[in-house]
Amino acid sequence: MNPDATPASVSSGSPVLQAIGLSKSFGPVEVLKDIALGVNAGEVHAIIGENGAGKSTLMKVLSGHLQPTRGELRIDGEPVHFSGPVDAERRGIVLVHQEILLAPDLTVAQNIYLGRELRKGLVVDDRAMNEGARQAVRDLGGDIAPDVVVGRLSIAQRQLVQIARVLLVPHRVVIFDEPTASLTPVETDALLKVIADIRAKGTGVLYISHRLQEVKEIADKVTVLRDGKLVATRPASELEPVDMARLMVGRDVAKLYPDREAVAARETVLEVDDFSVPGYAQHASFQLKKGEILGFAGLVGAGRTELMEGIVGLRPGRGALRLAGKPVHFSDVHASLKAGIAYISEDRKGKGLLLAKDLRENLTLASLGKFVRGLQVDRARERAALDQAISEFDIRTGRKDLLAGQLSGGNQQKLLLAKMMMLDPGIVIIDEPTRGIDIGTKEQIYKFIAKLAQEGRSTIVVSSEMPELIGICDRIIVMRGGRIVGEVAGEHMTEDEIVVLATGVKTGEAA
Amino acid sequence: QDKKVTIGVSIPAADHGWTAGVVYHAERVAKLLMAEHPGLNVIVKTSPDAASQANAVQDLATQGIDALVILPSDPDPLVNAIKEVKGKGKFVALVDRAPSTNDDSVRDIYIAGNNPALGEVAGKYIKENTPDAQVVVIRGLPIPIDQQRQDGFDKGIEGSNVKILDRQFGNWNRDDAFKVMQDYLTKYPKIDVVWCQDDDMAVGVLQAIEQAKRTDIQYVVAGAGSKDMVKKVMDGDKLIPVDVLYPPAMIGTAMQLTASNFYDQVPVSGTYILDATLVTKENAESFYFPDSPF
Amino acid sequence: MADTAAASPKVRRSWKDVDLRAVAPFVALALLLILGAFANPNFISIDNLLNVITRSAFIAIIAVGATFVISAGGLDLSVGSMVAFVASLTIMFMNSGALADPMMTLVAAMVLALAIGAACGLANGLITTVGRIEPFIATLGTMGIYRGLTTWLSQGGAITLRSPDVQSLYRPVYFGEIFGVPFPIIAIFITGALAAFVLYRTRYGRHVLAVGSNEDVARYSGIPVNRVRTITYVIQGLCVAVACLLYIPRLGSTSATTGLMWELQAITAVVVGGTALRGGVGRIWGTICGAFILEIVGNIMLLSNFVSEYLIGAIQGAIIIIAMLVQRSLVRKS
Amino acid sequence: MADTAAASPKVRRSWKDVDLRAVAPFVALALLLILGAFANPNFISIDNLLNVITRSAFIAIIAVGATFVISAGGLDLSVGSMVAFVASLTIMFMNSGALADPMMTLVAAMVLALAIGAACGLANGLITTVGRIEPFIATLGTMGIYRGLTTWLSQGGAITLRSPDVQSLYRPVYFGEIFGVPFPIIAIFITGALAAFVLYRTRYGRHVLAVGSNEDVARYSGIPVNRVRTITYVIQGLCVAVACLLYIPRLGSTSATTGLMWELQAITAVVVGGTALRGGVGRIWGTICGAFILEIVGNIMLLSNFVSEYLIGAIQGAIIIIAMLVQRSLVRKS
Ligand SMILES: Nc1ncnc2c1ncn2[C@@H]1O[C@H](COP(=O)(O)OP(=O)(O)OP(=O)(O)O)[C@@H](O)[C@H]1O
Ligand SMILES: Nc1ncnc2c1ncn2[C@@H]1O[C@H](COP(=O)(O)OP(=O)(O)OP(=O)(O)O)[C@@H](O)[C@H]1O
Ligand SMILES: [Mg+2]
Ligand SMILES: [Mg+2]
Repeated sequence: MNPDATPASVSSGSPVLQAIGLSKSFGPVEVLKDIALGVNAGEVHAIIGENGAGKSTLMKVLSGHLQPTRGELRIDGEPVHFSGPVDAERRGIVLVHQEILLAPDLTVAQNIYLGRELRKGLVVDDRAMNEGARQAVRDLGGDIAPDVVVGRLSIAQRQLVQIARVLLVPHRVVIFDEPTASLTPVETDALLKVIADIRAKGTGVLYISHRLQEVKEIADKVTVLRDGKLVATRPASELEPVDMARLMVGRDVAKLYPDREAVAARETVLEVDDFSVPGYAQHASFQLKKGEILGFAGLVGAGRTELMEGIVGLRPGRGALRLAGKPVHFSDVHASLKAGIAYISEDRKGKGLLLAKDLRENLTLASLGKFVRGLQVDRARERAALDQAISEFDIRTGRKDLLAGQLSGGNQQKLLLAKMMMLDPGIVIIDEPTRGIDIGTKEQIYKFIAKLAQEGRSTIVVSSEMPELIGICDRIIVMRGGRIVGEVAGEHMTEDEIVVLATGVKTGEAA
Repeated sequence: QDKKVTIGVSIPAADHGWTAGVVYHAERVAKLLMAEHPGLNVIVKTSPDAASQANAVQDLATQGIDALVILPSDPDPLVNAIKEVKGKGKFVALVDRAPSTNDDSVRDIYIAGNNPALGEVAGKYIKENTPDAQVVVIRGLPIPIDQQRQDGFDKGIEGSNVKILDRQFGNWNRDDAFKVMQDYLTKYPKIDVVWCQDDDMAVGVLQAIEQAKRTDIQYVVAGAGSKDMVKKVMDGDKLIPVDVLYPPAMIGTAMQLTASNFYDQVPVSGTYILDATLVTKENAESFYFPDSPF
Repeated sequence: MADTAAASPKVRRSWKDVDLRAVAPFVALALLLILGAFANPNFISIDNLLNVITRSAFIAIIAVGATFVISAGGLDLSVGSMVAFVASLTIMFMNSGALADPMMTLVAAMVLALAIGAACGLANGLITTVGRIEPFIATLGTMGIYRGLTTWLSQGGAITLRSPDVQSLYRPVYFGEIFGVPFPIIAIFITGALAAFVLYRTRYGRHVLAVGSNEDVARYSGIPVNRVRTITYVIQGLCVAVACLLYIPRLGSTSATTGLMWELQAITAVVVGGTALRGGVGRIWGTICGAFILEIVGNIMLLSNFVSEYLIGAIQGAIIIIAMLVQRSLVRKS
Repeated sequence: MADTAAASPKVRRSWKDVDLRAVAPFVALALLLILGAFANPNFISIDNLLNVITRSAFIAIIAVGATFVISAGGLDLSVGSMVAFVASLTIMFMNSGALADPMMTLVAAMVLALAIGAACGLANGLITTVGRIEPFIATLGTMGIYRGLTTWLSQGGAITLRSPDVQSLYRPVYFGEIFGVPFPIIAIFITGALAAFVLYRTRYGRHVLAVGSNEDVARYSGIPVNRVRTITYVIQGLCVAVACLLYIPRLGSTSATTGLMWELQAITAVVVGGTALRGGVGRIWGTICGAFILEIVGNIMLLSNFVSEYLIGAIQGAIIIIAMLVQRSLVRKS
């Protein structure tokens, strides 16, 4: 992106960035074991692995955010020691975090240029930075006003800002930790183009994703981690997504989406009639049937999240809601939970989990009432519930007394699911259920959602991953610009039809 | 015949018993004076600290006063504000607390209780009655009037065997005085006399002594002349044999003098120092005002 | 094998870590006790220690309430004035002679005090939650209101408990003892135990900590955030009322300066006790220990002869900072 | 088409939103002015208004410094005592007669005041950042220290500027005017303009807001978080020193009670001005407006004759709360 600023790559012999015998432990748990890895200039090197395999940890070590317990890093063959992320950044190694790290009170441009503001004399040059920021975001296929405060952006928009921010640093190796987890296909395509661009300019790229198709498309080399160990490094051309999945999980992942019998027409459990969330969603009407899985598709900013939040009482909304025919109105989540509707937020860190509290407290937070014995919360039962959740949801954790923030991203997602399911809701609204989830776990989650339907619960799935919606839903409602623009079901549930509805543009024109 | 006159009265906010007495008497006399002179308007304003009192003085001046009666919460910081008023040719009566320069460039009259004398009278009483006493002192807040009282006290006990064991601040606050006294009682196995220079603090001191059940303390000398303490003197309480008078009513005196400057055609000027009378069982009755809040 | 070897020191380490953070205030207290013993031999006499702990009761009990407010992410600056206000109204009720029987009067007055305290707390809570005003400012406002009303009630003077019957009946509540332990000390521990139970063992307590750690997560989990927060202020108000119940028999009187600056002392006790002001964590026993520390620092200063009376404030300030630094380094070293 | 329709109200909304939040304090000020005019016709006289604004200079200037500290996520409770400390030392220097020439003395004293203010601020900053102590507690500690030292310096009495030469030379700094505008008012606006420049236009200002908004992000962005924070305290110290320079000629004297509770007033001004205590946002002009509001509330109360003097505190508290409620509802309605 910034070719003049890119430090010239010196030799083509040794990798730009190389890890040798790298190990990392947190407390008693060894998360990375003896990893050897190299990134060459002009190469996209994908890292895949299950949730908790140690991918993010490895990336943090490579970019100076964490110090390795053992082992060595080399740049151009020379041993280096990073004193911190800033030091790594100075040497051209930059990381796009899995979590979003932006200052919510500053604007998009201010965030993008934070720490390296452009100046005119003594004064910061806001005009130039706004222009630069607008361009940087546009290059990524986004359109965000540079003077908007980041706190007002959606997760996807923040992710774009974060990527733009990192790419503006002079870089030799860019590490992307699940950059596309919260992007929709349109932005994903744009990002993949950008990655191809920087590769062409001689930058080395480390790329983490759970979307194996994407990996296949973009990567030159693929490294698979399992339980902190490097399982294999192969040229991408030799690997098909199924092979990758097998290497990751250690078994065949035959079928991602569960089989579901066609559901006979059933009674309506939730009826949404001309419902508006001022500023985000207008005049939405739809019905949810018993035992149904209803999908919501749309581009970033289509207002799906806000519509759901409006329905469960997290935002002020106007319009009629009927639950099993009875008109209801929720002024807060407390009320909607009581009525048996659980909403699982897309923002697991900001709105889902208490990162500084342990797993047990997180798990039972929403359903504490069930654990009260006399006046006290019964900790033994909480622990039993945690044990059960860990096995049921396959939460991979070395110790049970970890803090929620110490779980890997995917395992946090599973914990969040477990937490809301403790409530035993009749209607579940899951926003981006598999964001950042590995393929093996995805399979489990889909099974889980199917099981919900089987038990007669109704599910709304809001997702930006179209294959997933198509794979598990009975019907898919498509939103654009805050409005419901259509519904697809049966054989009409194809990516093409959805994209046409979501963008308002015929296929082929979209991009 | 009824001259229109406005008198502004600026006093500290009622933050402990004595200042509450000041407020009480200021309001009482204001009503009296206004009833007496229909043309007279008296505006009483209270302020919690020196800086806001300076503001209050400025605000009074804005309202067009002819005279200012002021009892400064802290005199030195208020001199400039008072001079402003005086500079505009208004009549200024300064009450109780004198700044370092206290002459007619600052005020027309000065009415004061006698701070050094309050200390001195207490000191003399201790010297005369218990010449070999071991005394603990509880001071007020670290501001000049407190210092003057301490100096007066030292002068009062001069030349005797009276020994001051300790001096600590009680902030003219009952709770703090209670704490300080508790600790004195822990620290010193034998205390003969307590001088706490203020009746409010005496309340805390008496409780601490009672709780410790100590019998070595012969008596407590407080000061100001609150109704509770004067009552104790009247009733012959062993621990409170006397009280040193420092009447909050002096603000009323100053207001009356100021009013007479306008209505009685007697130019008033100079300094009026009120005695720090020692209230004893014999004369206590004449200093007992059961209606006052103090 | 290698794993186990690596594991054991690590486990110990994290155990120590948690423990030390909670233990730090008690270590500081122990150090102070030793320091005090050197400063003045009378210091460690049972009598003196009982005195000091007894008079720390007000701040300790108020600070227990503040622990709730603070761990839910709030702040209450009005507690000092609330003490003055609640105590004044209670004394005025007892003086009113509404009930003839002294015992009845006393009981009714106590109930009244608790009710007023709860109401004041409720007002604070509603202003911050429903009115959505930063707690610092909201309670700064009510601090002015409660103190102003007290001044007005007392007409600037003192409000003194008049009936000698009630007074002698009430006196033991501060000055009385049970098995040689002064009643206020017992009150501290009962309050502490109750509070610890509520905060650590009940659902409500869990909600308080959740709200303080991340309000959004709490809201998305269906926790009625405003109600939880408001109730912390009510608890604070009740604690203030309990402190008042102990305070009134001590001097039998209130004035406009009663409880001045106690809010700062209470907050200091909470923080010295290891509760962070940003919320999400609450340490009841640490808070009580913090209140003891504050009172003991003052006591040592008065008992020792080294310190000019002018410098006491400065040294108290310095000791607070040093105590916090020691705590930090303890925790960090672990 | 549908897209544009959905987008445009959003944009309009957010524009209004931002605007009203910044405008709210000024609206409150205007309402107060109208209220004041009803309370007493003298209120809107130029003389009175100039008086009020002039004397709000101390709090306004201190609060400008507090805006930096608070928007970087800190807090400084020591500013009131710092005023006493800095002013006392400065007066003592002028009294010492170290320099014969009054003009030289004055200039040297001013430089000295700024240096002491900066040093006090630096101390606060280092204790909170390097010592890693919560700012609330750290500055509560230094509050005690500065005030204690002042008490000790003044030996419990007052410290008064003695030399009449220096005094008459210095007097215009508070009482002087330029084109009919009192000098302190000019000082407020110069300080405000400088501060706004630093906070909004320089890289340092940007970093202050970033640190207050999210410390981790700032650290990852290579911003020296501790240094940025420490400097905000130094700026606060300099602002305190500037306030002292105006304060000394006004009263010519300090004592142990100088600046008592000013910290609370300064923080209130900041919050009333629209800066949130959690950091990340700073509104310099709002802060100055907030300081005016506070002073005007007091002024109206003094000028009007309806209010019992005992109730002034209560009404001030109530007005602060009402002002904040009005602000909130203004912003919400938009
Ligand atoms: N600070 C920490 N303390 C203890 N354990 C940690 C810490 N950070 C991460 N872990 C553990 O390290 C392991 C690897 O985590 P990491 O985040 O690297 O996984 P990941 O491969 O990125 O997974 P995902 O795909 O879910 O993002 C997990 O088991 C996690 O619980
Ligand atoms: N606080 C806010 N103020 C104003 N606009 C906002 C705010 N938060 C979000 N928005 C805007 O609302 C729109 C819808 O938000 P959002 O992107 O979350 O919708 P979505 O359909 O759920 O998308 P996704 O879930 O795919 O990210 C976006 O354009 C976003 O910029
Ligand atoms: Mg990860
Ligand atoms: Mg969404």
